[in-house]
Amino acid sequence: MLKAIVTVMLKKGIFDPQGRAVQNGLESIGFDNVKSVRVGKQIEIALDTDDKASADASVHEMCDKMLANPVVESYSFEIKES
Amino acid sequence: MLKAIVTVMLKKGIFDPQGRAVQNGLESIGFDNVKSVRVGKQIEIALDTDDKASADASVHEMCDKMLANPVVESYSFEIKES
Amino acid sequence: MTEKKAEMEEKIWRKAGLTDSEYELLTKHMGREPNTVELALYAQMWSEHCGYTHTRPLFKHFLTTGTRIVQGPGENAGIVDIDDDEVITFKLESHNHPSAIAPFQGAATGVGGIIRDILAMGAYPIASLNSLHFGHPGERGHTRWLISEVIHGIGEYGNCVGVPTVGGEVRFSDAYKGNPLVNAMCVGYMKKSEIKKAIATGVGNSLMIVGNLTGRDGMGGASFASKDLDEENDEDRGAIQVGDPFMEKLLIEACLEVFDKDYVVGVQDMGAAGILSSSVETASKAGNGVEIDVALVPKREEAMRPEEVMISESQERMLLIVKKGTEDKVNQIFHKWDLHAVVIGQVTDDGMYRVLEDGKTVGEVPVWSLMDAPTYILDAEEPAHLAETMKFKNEDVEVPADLNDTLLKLLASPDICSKTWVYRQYDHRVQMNTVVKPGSDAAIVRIKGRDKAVGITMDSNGRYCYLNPKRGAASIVAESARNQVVSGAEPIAITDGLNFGNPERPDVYYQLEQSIIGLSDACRALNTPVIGGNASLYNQTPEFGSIYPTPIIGMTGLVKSLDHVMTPEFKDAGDFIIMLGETKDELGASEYLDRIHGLVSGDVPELDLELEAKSQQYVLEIIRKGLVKSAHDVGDGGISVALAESCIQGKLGADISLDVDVRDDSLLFGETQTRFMLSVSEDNLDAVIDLAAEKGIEAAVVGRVNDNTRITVNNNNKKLIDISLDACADAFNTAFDKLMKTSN
Amino acid sequence: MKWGVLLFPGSNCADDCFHVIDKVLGQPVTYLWHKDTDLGDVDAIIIPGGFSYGDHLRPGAIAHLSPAMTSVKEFARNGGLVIGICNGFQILTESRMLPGSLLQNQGLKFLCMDQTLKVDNADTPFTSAYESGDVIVCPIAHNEGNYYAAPDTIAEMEANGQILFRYCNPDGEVSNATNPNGSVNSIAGIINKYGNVVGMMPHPERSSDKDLLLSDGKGVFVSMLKHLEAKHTES
Ligand SMILES: Nc1ncnc2c1ncn2[C@@H]1O[C@H](COP(=O)(O)OP(=O)(O)O)[C@@H](O)[C@H]1O
Ligand SMILES: [Mg+2]
Repeated sequence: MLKAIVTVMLKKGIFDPQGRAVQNGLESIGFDNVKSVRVGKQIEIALDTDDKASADASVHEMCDKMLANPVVESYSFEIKES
Repeated sequence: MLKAIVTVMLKKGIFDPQGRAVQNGLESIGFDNVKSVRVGKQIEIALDTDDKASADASVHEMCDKMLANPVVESYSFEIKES
Repeated sequence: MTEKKAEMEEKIWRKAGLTDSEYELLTKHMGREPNTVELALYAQMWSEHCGYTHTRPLFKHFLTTGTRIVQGPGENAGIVDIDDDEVITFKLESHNHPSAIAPFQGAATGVGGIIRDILAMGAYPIASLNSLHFGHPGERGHTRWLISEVIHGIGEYGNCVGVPTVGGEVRFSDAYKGNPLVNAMCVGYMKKSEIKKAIATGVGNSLMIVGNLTGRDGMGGASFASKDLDEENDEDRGAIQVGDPFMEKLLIEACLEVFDKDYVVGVQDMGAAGILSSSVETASKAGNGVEIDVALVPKREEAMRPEEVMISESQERMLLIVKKGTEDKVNQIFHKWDLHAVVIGQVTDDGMYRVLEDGKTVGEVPVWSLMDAPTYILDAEEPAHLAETMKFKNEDVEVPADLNDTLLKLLASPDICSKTWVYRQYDHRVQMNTVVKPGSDAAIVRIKGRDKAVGITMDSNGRYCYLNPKRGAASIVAESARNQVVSGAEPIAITDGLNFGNPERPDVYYQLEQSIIGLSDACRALNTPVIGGNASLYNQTPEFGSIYPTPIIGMTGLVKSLDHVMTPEFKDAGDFIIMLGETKDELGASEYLDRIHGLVSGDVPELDLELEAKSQQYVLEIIRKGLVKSAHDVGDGGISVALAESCIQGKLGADISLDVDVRDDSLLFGETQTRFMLSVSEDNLDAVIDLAAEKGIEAAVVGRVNDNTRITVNNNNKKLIDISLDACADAFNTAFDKLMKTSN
Repeated sequence: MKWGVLLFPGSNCADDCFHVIDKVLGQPVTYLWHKDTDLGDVDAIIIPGGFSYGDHLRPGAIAHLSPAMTSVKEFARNGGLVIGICNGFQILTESRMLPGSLLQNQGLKFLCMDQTLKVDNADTPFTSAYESGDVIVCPIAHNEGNYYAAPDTIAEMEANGQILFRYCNPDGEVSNATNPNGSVNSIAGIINKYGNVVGMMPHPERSSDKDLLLSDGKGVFVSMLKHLEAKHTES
């Protein structure tokens, strides 16, 4: 059993209104050293396999096909034993 | 400059419909070794400080006050140089 | 790289999207060669999207004035009078290209953009609608993804910004497979005294930018929208704008608060070509010049070049022209809403458009020349397919053996079936003015505190326009107006969205020109002037070709009293059903031919605009007199579908018998124009029939509403349809859900 | 009897609530601003629906930390009537003034429709105009209305009669089939232990104006008014 931890974030340069709202929110309650905030998704996928290489390939494919929209998002992931 | 990477997930035991939908979606396009999926948030916070200890304390406080709702969510974070 | 491409790239103006002759013209205007900033200004302002280079000459056909018209085309949105010194303003806008690439954001920012047009008029946005066209889902998971993302995007934006989405349409044809259409419409309300204009008067007055920060979003969107959708656009993809409805909501509140004061002389929203087009347009209207310092523009990104700042399409921004000396007061109000209002330049008296960076001039061209985009009258040639499709005869198809089954298939057709799946995702009740929610013929939105309301509709029929652009386009206006009158509204005016393929193709230009003529004819006959619109050309892909010619009509009407509000569902068993209008042997262009026989062929049904106007006046009159219990137009799918819809929504059965000498399928499914189906109580039957006779309208009492849960249709004593209400309801109500669930 | 409608950036239904109190109930009403801690002399507070702070992060996550909410808590501690509708309910759970939390709808879609509700407890200041068991029509419009609380919390609330409304079908039957969003026990609205703070996802204000052909929700405001008037004559 392996576990893939996929992180999907808006690409750099693409406006992240959620991040900005969180930043303003944090500032308004007194956190004054916040330079910037970006909010993305973390997707944890439990995989029924022990083969890291094939898991790697298939998670890549999942990201390209479904988990991230390459027009606006970029992704990264790591694969762990679980 | 430090960067906090905060992960907020629904607590174990709370049904995650989004995770289920992603899992179904992945299955429908042919990924048949997906055991389960959970979807959460990743929040990247750039902090205007170099003091790791104080950063740690303040990110803890951010999470408790705003970034996570302890009734349904758990959080974890790490602090990196950026 | 092909040789042709290499050649294209050597000339910088070509890369910017300008032709050799356009380049020559602009150097003549300037009296010298432009620098990169200046070239970018022309490239944007002279694109089809901003300059209407191909459509402007055709607008002369439109009727644009009338007794209720306060503002015709030329402002951010048109304005019509709804009595009592109150007006409504409305417009539609396409977001086809962005939605094809990033459907969620593309559709969302489309909603946001049109709301700002309405806000720029000084109005409070009271309703949103959308017209959507997709390829058939089912075969390609991609299409289902597009549909669900577009609808999600519209919902997220509209719901958050707090403007109810009260109606629209969703239509399907493979003509839209590669190039979906997403047109959004918004309606605003204000008092006559509150009207604002997009004008930069008063030399020395300040230009202030309000709302969002400026980033590299939608870079070149205006010229991008004026190109084909093809593989080259991969690099344009970084350009996708992200909408922030929360910001927009604050912008609405803050702007309206500022408008209440006496600080603002002009307002313009920032749409295509951002700061540039908004400021050029306001300056040109006043005959003034402007100067803008890009260094003063609050930015989200670093190291932006001057031309990037000028043409950025970052969302949720507006330009205000404010009286000198009131800047701080304006800023205070925006500050209250956690927004900024920043002076970026001023109105000048020299007629020049001057771009500065840190006080240094980096571009300077005459304002008029930017507004003076060259226009093109191109060759028109009848599309080749018409010779073939016009040959269609009804005899080419057989009457289906099982008419009950045919009716069920039509009720489940994605064009006809219930769109609850769609509008359940839209908040259609916020603001508490929605009297008739989506699912009826027209949405009815009341004016709070008054005994009146507006009817709002959006309609199109690409198939009709493909088969007969002129009559097809006229039919859409007629249908829209029919939807208004059956809802108790008197049609007032329209806004049009011209969605077409590449106008440089003679057959597409023909479609464009003929559609505009058809629209214009109908608008004259029905007295619904055109008060604004939008053009989206180049809707085609190499893989799927050109879209159907798809003019989309947004119409508003006035409901003079809430007592006049009418809906299509049958109300009570025992009521009489009345058919208005003659039924002809017309199958051409119908949904039935398309869905059942797989034929997109034939001519569109005849349309007698004089009869149409007369019939509509009659229907409105009997509704206003309180003689009618339900009213529905007969549209897609013909009499049987109209009947079934009134039954399904009223949860009642009906039994009708006609007496018409046409084929069974023409009778049941044909789309002869200018027909209505009413239900009236026994008490009012004579009054309705007598008035019809008086007005020369064909009216037949065809049957009654009942509560025995079946729908039956007879013609010439032959039973054609005998089906359970439940079966019809199931087909109609579940089709869209099924469509979105089928996996491929 | 003065009512306050608390306004956050992104509140959408504030004007609607104001309209109902002002025009339908005919009572004095004022807006309260999220940045102010002074609530003035209001006798009841409505936290309206909408998307405070764009619903970014979680609905209510940013709003509940605003200065006005500190005062609202104080107001409630002193027995004042507070009702949170839709986003207002979310803000009240985020601020822990009400137990539980509102998760995303199980169907993952925003849902706007006219919903039937069963009145579960008509013996409160917010529901006295109804009878227990009444079925009313009250529109819903939300993306995060899936009420969740830990099982022991739910058991306690059920035992205390803290459930005010449940989603049901037009015949008043409560079942999974009539639960639009996945809420535990079809919960649509709840009240706190002390009986003065209510949160509900459905919009009673949207069914309070007969011109819109819906008026079942008006009972909520009428009940509150009755309670306030009774309290007023007592003192
Ligand atoms: N995209 C949409 N958004 C909102 N409402 C929609 C949408 N599509 C269809 N509707 C609503 O569904 C109902 C039926 O639409 P349609 O079949 O196009 O009506 P008609 O043929 O009378 O013009 C209308 O009330 C319309 O407003
Ligand atoms: Mg209709």
